[in-house]
Order: sequence, then C-alpha cells, then structure tokens
Amino acid sequence: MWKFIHKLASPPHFYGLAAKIIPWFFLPGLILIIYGLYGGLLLAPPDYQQGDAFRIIYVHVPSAYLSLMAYSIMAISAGIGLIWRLKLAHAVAAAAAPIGAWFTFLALATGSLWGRPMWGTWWERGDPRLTSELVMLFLYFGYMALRGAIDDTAKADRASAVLALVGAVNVPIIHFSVEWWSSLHQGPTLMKKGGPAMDAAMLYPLLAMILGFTLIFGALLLRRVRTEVLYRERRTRWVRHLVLSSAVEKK
Amino acid sequence: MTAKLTADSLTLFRGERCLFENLSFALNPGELLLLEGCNGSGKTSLIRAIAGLIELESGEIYWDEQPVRRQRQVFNNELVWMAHRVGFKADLSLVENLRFESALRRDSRHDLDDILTRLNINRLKRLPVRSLSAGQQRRVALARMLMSAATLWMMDEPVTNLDREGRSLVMTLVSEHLARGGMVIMAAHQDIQIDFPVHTIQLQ
Amino acid sequence: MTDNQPEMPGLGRGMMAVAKRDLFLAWKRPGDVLNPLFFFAMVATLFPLAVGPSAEQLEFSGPGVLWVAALLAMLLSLNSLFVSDFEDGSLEQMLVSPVPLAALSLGKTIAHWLTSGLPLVIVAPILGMTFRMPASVMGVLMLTLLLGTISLSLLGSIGAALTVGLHRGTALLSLLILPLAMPLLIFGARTVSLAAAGDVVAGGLYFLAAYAVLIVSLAPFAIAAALRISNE
Amino acid sequence: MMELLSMGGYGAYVWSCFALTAIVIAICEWRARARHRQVYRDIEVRVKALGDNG
Repeated sequence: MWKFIHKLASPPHFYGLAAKIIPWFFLPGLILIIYGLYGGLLLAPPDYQQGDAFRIIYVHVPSAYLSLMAYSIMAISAGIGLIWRLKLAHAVAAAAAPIGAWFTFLALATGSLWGRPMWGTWWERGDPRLTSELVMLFLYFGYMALRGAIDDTAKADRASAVLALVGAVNVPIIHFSVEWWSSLHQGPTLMKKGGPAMDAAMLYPLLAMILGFTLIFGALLLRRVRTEVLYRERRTRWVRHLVLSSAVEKK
Repeated sequence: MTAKLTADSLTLFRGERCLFENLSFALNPGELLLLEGCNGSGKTSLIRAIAGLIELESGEIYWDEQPVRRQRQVFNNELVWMAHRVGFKADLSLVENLRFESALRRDSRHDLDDILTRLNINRLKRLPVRSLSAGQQRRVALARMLMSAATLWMMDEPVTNLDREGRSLVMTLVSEHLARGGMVIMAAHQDIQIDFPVHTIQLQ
Repeated sequence: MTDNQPEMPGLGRGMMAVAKRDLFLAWKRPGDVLNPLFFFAMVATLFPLAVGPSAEQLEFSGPGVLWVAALLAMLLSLNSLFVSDFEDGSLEQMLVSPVPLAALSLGKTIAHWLTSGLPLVIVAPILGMTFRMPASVMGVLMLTLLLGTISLSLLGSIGAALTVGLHRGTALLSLLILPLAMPLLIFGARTVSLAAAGDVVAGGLYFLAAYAVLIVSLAPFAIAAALRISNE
Repeated sequence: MMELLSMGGYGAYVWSCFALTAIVIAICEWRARARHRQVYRDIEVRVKALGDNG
C-alpha cells in the first residue's frame, strides 16, 4: 500500500498519469452539467414560493459546496505535506487555493444575484451564508498572499501549510459565530435550500450539477497540480529530458 | 555508523542552485569539523542545516545513531550555537543577557565572573550590549559557549571581527573544549591551525 | 564533560525567563507599549466626533467601536513581536535551545499580552464612559476584552510568526489575522451590546472563554512551527 | 422560448448567474492552461540555454 502511494506520488509518474486522467474527469463532468442544466432549467417546475429564481441554486449550491471542499482539500494536503514531507501534497494545496477562491467568488456572486429579487437587496446582511462565504474568500486571499510573499517554494509551502491548518480549525468556529450573530439579527427567515422535501424533478438535476462541478473541479485541480509539479521539479533530470525530447511536438 | 554525530547524504538547494549534494561525514568526541569555502559557497547553509535551522532537501543527521529530527530536544541539549548575529538584546546588559541565556540551556556551573575575566570583558559586564564593539560582542558570545555544558560547539565564522589576540583566544578555547572530549563544527574561510584531528569539508 | 545525565533545563523556567526578559525590555522601551494604547484611546475618542453627539447613537455604537479599536490596537502591537528577536539573532538561540520552542513562544505571548492586552482592558472603562456606558455594561466589556485579548495575542502571534522577516509583513499580517479574528469580534461586541440591552450575556462569555482555552492549547505549537519556518 | 428566457420575470438574475458561472469556469481553465504553458516555456528556455550540463 505504502509502496503504491509512493509510486503514485513520484513526480514523473504523477505528471504523466494526471495528463491521462484529466479528460476522464472533464468529459463526464461536462455531460453531468449539461444534463443538470437541461433538467434544472427546462424540466424542473418553478418553486411555489420563489418562482423561477430558485433555479439559481443549480449553480449556487455546487459553488458554495466546492468552496468549502477546496478549503478542506487544501488544509488536509497541507497537513500531509507538513507531517510526511510529501512534496506532492504541498503542490495539491498550492493548486487548490486559486480554484477554491474562484468558486467562493462564484458562490458569493450567485448568492447575491439570488438575494436581489428575493429580499430586494444585493447584500442581505442577515444571511449568515453570504457572510461566511466572504470570510472564506478572505481566508483564501490570505493564504495566497502569504504564498506570494515568500520566494523560496519549500518555505512558502510550509508557512502556508501552517496557515491553512490554523484556518481549518477556525472555519467551523467562523460559521458558528456568524450563525449566532444572524440569529440575533431580525432579518428575513433563513432560506431553505434543498432538504428532503424537495421534488425529485428539482433534486436530481441538482445532484447532477454538484457531481458535475466536483468532476470539473477535479480536472482543474489536476491540471494545476501538474503545473506545480513541473515547476517544483524544474531542476531535475526527468523534466530536462521531458522538455528536450518533446520540444518539437509539444507546445 | 558508530560515530557520535553522523550525516548521511545531505542535499540542499537554495533557489535554483545546488549548494551540496549527497554530503556525508562523521564526527567523534575530541574532533573538529571544519567547513571551508569562499563566500556564498554554502558553508553557512550547511552549518545551519546541521543545527536544524534549515530544513534539508534530503538526507539525515544522526546523534548517537538516532535521527536528530526525532529527538530535537535531546540534540539541542548537546548543542551551543554561535553565529554572525550574536543573539543578545542590545538594551540589556551583558550579565542580564547571559543570565537569561542560562535558563535556555544546560549550565556548566562555571562562575560567570571567572569566565568573563578569562575573556577579558569582566569590566564591561554592567554595560548594555549595544555599547560594546563588534569584537567585544563576539567575546560575549564566547562566554555563552563557556557557560553551557553542551558537547557540540557550532560556530559560524567565529573569528570575524576579532583581533589577533581574540583569534588566538578562540583557538585556545576550542582546543580546551576538544581536550575535554567536546566536539566542534566550525565554518571559516581563514586557515585554522590546531593540534587535534580535523575533518575538512571543502565547499565550492 | 562532567555529567552524562541528559538533564535538561525546565520547561516552565525557560518560559518564565522569556516572559520576564520581554517584560523587562518593554520596561526599558515604554514607547512600544504606549503606542497601541494611545491608538486605542484615539480611535475611541475620535469616533464620537465623527458620528455626532446624539446619545442614542453613541450608546448603540459603543461596544462595536471599542471592540474594533481594541482589535486594531492589538494588531498594531503584534507587528514588532518577533522582529527584533529575528534581527538580532536571539530567535535563533531560542530555536537551538533544548527548551521546546512552543513553551518559549508561550512565554513571549504572555509578555505580549501583559504589555498590550491587559492595558487595553484597564483603560476600556474610561473610554466606555465617553460612550455613556453604564457601570454594569462596563464590567461585561472588561470581561469580554480580557478573554478576547488573550485569544488575540495568541492568534496574532501565529500571524506575526508567519510574517516575520517578510518585506510586506505589516499589511500581510492584517490580511491573515482579521478574518480569523472575526468570531472574537462578533462575540465580544455582541455580548456587550446584549448586556447594554439588559439581555443574558452568559452564552457569549462562555464562547469567548472556550475559544481562549482552545487557542491557548493549540497556538503555541503553531507559533513554534511558524517561527522555525520563518527563520530559515 | 420567450417563456424560458424570461424565467417568470427573474430572467436577468437567473441567466446572469449561469453566464457568470460559465465565464468563471472558463477563466479557471484558461488560467490553469496559461500558467502551465508559461512554466513549461520558462523551463524550456533555461534548459536550452544551459545545454546538457545545466
């Protein structure tokens, strides 16, 4: 088992393997999203309360879920990198941050676009989710800024890993504190998303969208990890061979 | 692998440059390890890596045949460190600084006044460190080494800023330490003459 | 080498030595302690001037303003926490010390809290008066600040340890720490507001206490790890 | 068709959400590819400059 992981984590092996895997994430993800769009926009009936505006959840929920998931992946791989000195894990953490930040931005933007017709404001301060997402975005920014401020890659890896772990401990506390805060605030009743009461015609496209987004995220992540691996291994013999041998065919 | 301190295929990169690759050595009590090389050759990086201040790209250092990484406290207990930045608080007096330091490491239980007299800085002991010259500050750093009971002295360029008398004092102290069965790792670009077994690592 | 026993200097002794040294240094340079305090007082006095003299507005915004001012004052004092140690090489000496670095870091944070956190707690009631805070609320304010500044000292030390030696450390420190400090701000300020409205405050205080306990037990290790990395 | 576009009066919000999502994912993919190309090219330049003994 350990041997298998080691082989998988060896940079040249990973670099080649990831290139082969990426389409296997990308294409099914695309198919699922197309099905989700068709089901969500055409088949699902309008919500009896929110009308057609509810269809925004088909992009909002997957983005919000991915923003949290990307942070978890980042923190877990940062921890693995710190403890077992696995360079590939650091590469994964570095690659996850910008994608996570983009999806967090997406969750914020779509949440805000949803709030406008529902509550009449772009930014409903009583809603804990949007505030949490905003703090999440700042956490991503902090992580990337720290990484950018340190020139040495190995040092940046470890410093940002400490930050990611500290952040991971704090994320649940931040969510909890924002919920507590908004429960005191006399805002609109919290929106009910999903839930078991959801109609199947609404639910299945949503599940398809979540899975599809996750697969697309996987493809994006692998592509970025591949770049990180290439950059980190730039001094090694295998990269030199790779570049020299494929100088003509590969762009 | 029976030496007190052994290093096994150490490799360190700094940015694009490889400072050393697959470097190994062994050191026993009563021996001096000399790291030689011109400026920027990586001898400071090497001595810092041995002290655990820089993470190595690969390789392992063993103390009593146990990896240092797994027993950092034990290793540090045997270690006293002298670098270019002397590590004293400029606002505190020499004695205040040394008193604080003695809480950080194993004490040799030598009398502080004796040590300071030996180093010819006893009359300065109430002055704040900021008013001392660079050479005098180096002497205070030597006092730190004499105050500790550590086996392994690690000195990065110990003779810079010292006059001829100071340089010979350093060599005398090092010889005495080696005679006691101590170990010394020293990074230096001057020639070092000493009557003890010297291992030399030449860095390019 | 007279004795071969692996006798090591005590953990508590090293920690107290660091704390004592830093307190002594602060005593020799009182400016470093007073600046954040002046900043805190200044923000808290300027704010009423900006919003106008209406009593209800002042009472309403008091807890929030005092808490934000305290948060920023703490941040201000954190910038220099490890800088001088880093520059004069004493951080290096702490790294090669047999006393666990986490204990030494905790010692530094204790000194930092005593010189930056505690003074804020003490002057807070005086500033509370300018916001027409009743005495009972003042007690809650001090209690939340007491618990909150302990957590902020530790949390901020992690950030200070991560950014020591970097060029743009100051701006970066705020970016790293402010989002993480948000729960403290929410609970601190809201609890004081609740007290002003005559509500139950136990929940908020329990949270702040629990947070302080959690961070006292975890932060020293994070600070130690960060210092080791930053000193490379 | 018009019914689908108007989304019961919420068309502007719903469609801008979906468009934004498509754009963001496209940007992600494009940025990832651009970065890979850039890193690859930098290495290529260096390797060619240094020859076989770099």
